Amino acid sequence: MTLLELTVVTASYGPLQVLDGVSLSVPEGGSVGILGANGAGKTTTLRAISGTVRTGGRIRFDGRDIRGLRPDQVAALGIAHVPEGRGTLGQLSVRENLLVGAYLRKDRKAVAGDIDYCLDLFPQLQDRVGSRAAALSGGEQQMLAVGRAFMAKPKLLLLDEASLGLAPSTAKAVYEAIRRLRLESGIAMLVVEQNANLAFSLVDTATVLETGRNVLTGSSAELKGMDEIRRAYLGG
Amino acid sequence: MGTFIQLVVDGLATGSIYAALALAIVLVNQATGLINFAQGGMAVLSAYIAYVFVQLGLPLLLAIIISVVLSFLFGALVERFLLRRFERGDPDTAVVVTIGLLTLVTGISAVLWGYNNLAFPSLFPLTSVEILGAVVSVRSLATAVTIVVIMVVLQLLFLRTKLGLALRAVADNPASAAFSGLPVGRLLMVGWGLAATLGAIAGVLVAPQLTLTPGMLDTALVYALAAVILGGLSSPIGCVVAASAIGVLENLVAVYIPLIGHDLKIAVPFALIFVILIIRPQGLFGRKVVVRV
Amino acid sequence: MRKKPGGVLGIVAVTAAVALSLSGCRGDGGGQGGGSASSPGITDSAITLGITTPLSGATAGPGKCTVAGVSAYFGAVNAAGGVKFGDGKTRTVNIKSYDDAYDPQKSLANFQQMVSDNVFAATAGLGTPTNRAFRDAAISQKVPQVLVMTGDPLFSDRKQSPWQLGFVPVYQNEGAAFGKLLAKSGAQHKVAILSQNDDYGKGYVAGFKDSIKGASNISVVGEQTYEATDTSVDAQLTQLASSGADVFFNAMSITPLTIASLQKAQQIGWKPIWFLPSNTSSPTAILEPGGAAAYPGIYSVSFAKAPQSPAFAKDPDVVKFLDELKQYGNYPDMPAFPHCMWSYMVGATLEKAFQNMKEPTRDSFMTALRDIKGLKAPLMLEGTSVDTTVDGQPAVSSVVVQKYNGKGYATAENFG
Amino acid sequence: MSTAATVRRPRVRMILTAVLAVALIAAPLALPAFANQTLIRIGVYAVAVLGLNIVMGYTGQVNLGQIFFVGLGAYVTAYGVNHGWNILLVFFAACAVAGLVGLLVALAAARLGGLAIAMVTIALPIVGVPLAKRLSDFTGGSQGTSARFTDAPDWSGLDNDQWQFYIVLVVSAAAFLLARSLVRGKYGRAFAAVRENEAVAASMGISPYRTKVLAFTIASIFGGASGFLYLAAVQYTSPETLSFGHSISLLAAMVIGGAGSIAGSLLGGAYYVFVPQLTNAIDPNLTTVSQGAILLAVLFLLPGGLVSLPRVVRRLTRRSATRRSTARPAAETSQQTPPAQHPVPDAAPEGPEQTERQDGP
Repeated sequence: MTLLELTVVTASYGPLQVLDGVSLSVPEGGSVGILGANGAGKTTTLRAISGTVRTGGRIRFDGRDIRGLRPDQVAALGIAHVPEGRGTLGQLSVRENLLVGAYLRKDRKAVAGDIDYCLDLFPQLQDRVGSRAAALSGGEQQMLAVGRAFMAKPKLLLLDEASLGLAPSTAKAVYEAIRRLRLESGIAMLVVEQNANLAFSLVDTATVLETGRNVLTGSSAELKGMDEIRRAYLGG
Repeated sequence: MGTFIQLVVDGLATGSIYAALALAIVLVNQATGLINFAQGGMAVLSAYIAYVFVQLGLPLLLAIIISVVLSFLFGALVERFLLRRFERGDPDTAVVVTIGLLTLVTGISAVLWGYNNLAFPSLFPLTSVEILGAVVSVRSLATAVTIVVIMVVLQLLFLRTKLGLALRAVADNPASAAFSGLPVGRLLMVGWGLAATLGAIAGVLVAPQLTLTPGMLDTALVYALAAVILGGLSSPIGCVVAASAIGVLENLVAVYIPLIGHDLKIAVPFALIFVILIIRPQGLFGRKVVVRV
Repeated sequence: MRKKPGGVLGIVAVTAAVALSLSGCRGDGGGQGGGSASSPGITDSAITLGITTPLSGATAGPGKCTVAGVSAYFGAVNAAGGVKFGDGKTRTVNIKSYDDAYDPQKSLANFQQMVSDNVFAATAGLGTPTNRAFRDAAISQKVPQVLVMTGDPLFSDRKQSPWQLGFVPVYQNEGAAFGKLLAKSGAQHKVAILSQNDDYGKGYVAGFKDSIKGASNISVVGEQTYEATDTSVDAQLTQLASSGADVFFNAMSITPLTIASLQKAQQIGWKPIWFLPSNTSSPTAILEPGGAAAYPGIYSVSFAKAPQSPAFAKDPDVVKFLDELKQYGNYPDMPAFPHCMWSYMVGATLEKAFQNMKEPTRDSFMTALRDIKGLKAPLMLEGTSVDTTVDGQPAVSSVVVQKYNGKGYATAENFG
Repeated sequence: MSTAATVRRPRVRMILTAVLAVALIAAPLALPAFANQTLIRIGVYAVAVLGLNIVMGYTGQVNLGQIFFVGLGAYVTAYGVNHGWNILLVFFAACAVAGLVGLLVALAAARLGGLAIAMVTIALPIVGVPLAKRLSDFTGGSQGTSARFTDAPDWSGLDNDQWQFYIVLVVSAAAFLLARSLVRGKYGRAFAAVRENEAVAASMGISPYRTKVLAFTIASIFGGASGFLYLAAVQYTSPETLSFGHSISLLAAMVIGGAGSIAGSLLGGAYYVFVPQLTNAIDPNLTTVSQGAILLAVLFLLPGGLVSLPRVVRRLTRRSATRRSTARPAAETSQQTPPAQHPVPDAAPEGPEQTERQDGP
């Protein structure tokens, strides 16, 4: 059963067209990667889904056409976006960040339980619950960003460059926690990642973008083996 | 000694005027990340609206309530149709837009009601009571109490309610807040509406003392800004404490340090800011903030 | 990084726009005026006067009055056919007003605009710095700047200000009038002084102190100042109250602060005899809301009938004035500032000068204006008159000390 | 960049500049006096706005007190003229005193960062007004002080307004050329770096503190020069000259002209002078309303200031046709782009790495 389906999606920032017909689909509970060089349109594809860029084409989610909706409307349908640069709310405490994540939920008791789950998932955050997000290290902020997205109990998580700027060991820890999250919650994921090894540790299938178009789609196993892909897009 | 206490009490009363406006500035800053120079002008407009309804024969309290409701709508509309366009651009431009708004709103008040001082009725009597040998009017006392109540309500709103959390989240990073499903536009409108409401209350509280003119709060705005910076942009309690401290210190310095005197006492809050910011860059009570002045 | 949109192109475009719009401002040069010798701004059928005054900002209240009074006066005169000038021609009087927002730089700009607009004379404008800003320019261009609303003595010094004349009494005179009355009383009095920190307050205090110099029965026991922009003078009052003064000389020109002072002093139990200046002593706008009846006496000085005062409610001058103010002055309310009355008197004084000027020139106008003596302009109180013949004095230099009687004012011959 | 290519060509540029220079030199001889007087005032305020632009538009430090330095320069000029100093000495004193005070203020304020600069600069005009009244021996107190030194000498055969025009033209042209070479050179890059990101600037070997102090001092010097011109044009100054409201108007003029633009400063000066004249012509009783409405209308149509008008016009005229491929995305057209300080989508990877450095544990 397909959860998200993009059909020939285009997108532009003002006069600058960035997506030139991207198609992909994410099955329920599945995990799909978007690969490609800088400027290929990976981040823009995520932004097209969450409604932060003007788009054309067709975007269906959970049986609904969601193209043209505002970001908060998209979020309300069950898509949580962890943006590039993390997007933590720097002046708010860690706990408050998580509570903001649960803004749309009405089940107060379950929210408290989910905060505990997040802190279990990311133990580093445990003794920093009261401190402001801006005071966290980059790795902790990334964990908080993922935690905040999880707090919305989404059907689909959009994950943008979660390893960016992190020390390799930190990045690995973040991805391990996300993998655990996926296994335990069954949330579907659409993952943009520069680091191929990290990406393939999380996704079942992936699509490769080049100047705003899909050029290749396949399972992780297939793509991993293709040397020229590796050289051209994944930087080794 | 009697004079000293009287000066302190007088200073607190004056400080409460600054505090009223400062609270509205804090609210709009917490809710949108901006400093709104038009806050005073909008508060004056609200006071005029209440004045009109009083002139029409309505009871004062009802007139104030109507004005407060209208002010909420006005604030929300200003955000939606004026500030919305500038919120994501250069913050300097947005601040200048609030300056333009101040000019326009002041001008509208002047066109509709002229520049003459209008007597505004007070909710509280002018009779005076004695505290520690100092005399203070019930009006000043009630004003101060109202300010403290508002301060507590604001503090609770920001720190204990979901709406407060959402307002702060939107001010912090609107794009990111939207990813969690927060209706950014509506929350910004609510933030401006609430700030205008608070401004309206501030306006009707101080109008009996200052008498209504379009520029009624021009000087108070400068003091309120000083109080907001001193107290920390994120803290209602901080700005009320700072406003009171400014009011009191100003009086004491003017009287007991003749070299400064009444003419240069306005330098006191700024000297204070200077010293405090060297010690605590985030203000007395504030948390460290990246300010978008 | 900043974008650099065609800088040079922008400048050229703007320069062109500036030049175009400016040449539009120019009007049609000095080609006006019937007779060959006539000055700009006067034709055989009309004369144009300019007023630059604060019409916005903190001083706009009195500023609006300066325009309203003159407009009311000449509106009525024009409706009756105009002024018969000394050269035999009847002219209507046009008033052009300009907002300077109490900014000296803008008042100079307005004056330059007046010259370009062919204004015959500048008159009635309010404010010391704003009038001073274009005094030099008016002298060098030989444009009259007369009957202006400032108590600055410079404007009435003929040698230094050949094209100027003040209208209202210099501030010193008002302060001195009260001081003389106080000294005359013979009784011991301790005086506390509060004054606005500018030439207004300083002038009052200087005049007052001069007049009590020789009087051994009067001592000044406390002296404080405040800024015109202050929101409160509570601290000053508390301080002055502790001096034990029984007379309070309050040289204050800010209406809400005056009301607040009246309230505050009685709250803290200080009930001296008050002196208030002519422009902040309105019975209805200030004394009543301030609860002035609680004090043993409120003294003020004036030369104009106060329309708010019940004593003058049926006075024909006042009735006519209020009527014309509404009809021609675009000022429907009861005047809250005496400047409305003063500028109405300015109108009458100008009319007198017009009637006496033999030629349609600025020179002739100044000669005529400086030759008015004993003119009893409408609204003037018994005992005051316009006299422009005394060097060093403005058009009105005589004031009457008055005492508040609970409703309005009555002339006070003696103190106490 | 696809900015009007014709203007970019050096020869066209040179001809345009020459035409402009000739026009400016010839203008006062042809224009009526009032036009000259208006242009003179524009020059006065353009220099003040230019200074403000250097510290605020280029370096990103909020300055709400520029008018204080204008007033200071005017007072120094009046004092010098009335004490018979040589006029060049007066000019340098006006710039130097303002610059020195600016330097002292900046040395303290710049250490504290943006917020403190904003508050300290608010304090300057607010404390400056009563201070000017207090120091009446130097300032003439609340009655102000007059100084005439710009009447045209007989040998020139010029009217006063023409003579003043040339004085203002020389000083402001020098100021603009100086500012132009400043912001295009080494210091301009330092200003821009500090404006964008102080931490990055520091990593590039630029001291944010010293850069801010420099920018603020230069702004003060320009303020002092503007004060000199103020007195040349108005020949009178009083405490009202440096009131806080005018400082706010200067800030508005800078943003309306175009923040971070030399040409914008000139437009800002023109705005500062023209709008009160225009609103007076509309109706002197409605000046406040019309000034507010004009300010909002201009910013609503041109959020980038008047200087962006050619750009906006160009964009409108060929909106449908072109499609740029190399330019950076224009943020205002997307609906929910994050604030400017966030990394541009698909940006080079350096951005986040810097973030890591800043946030580091």
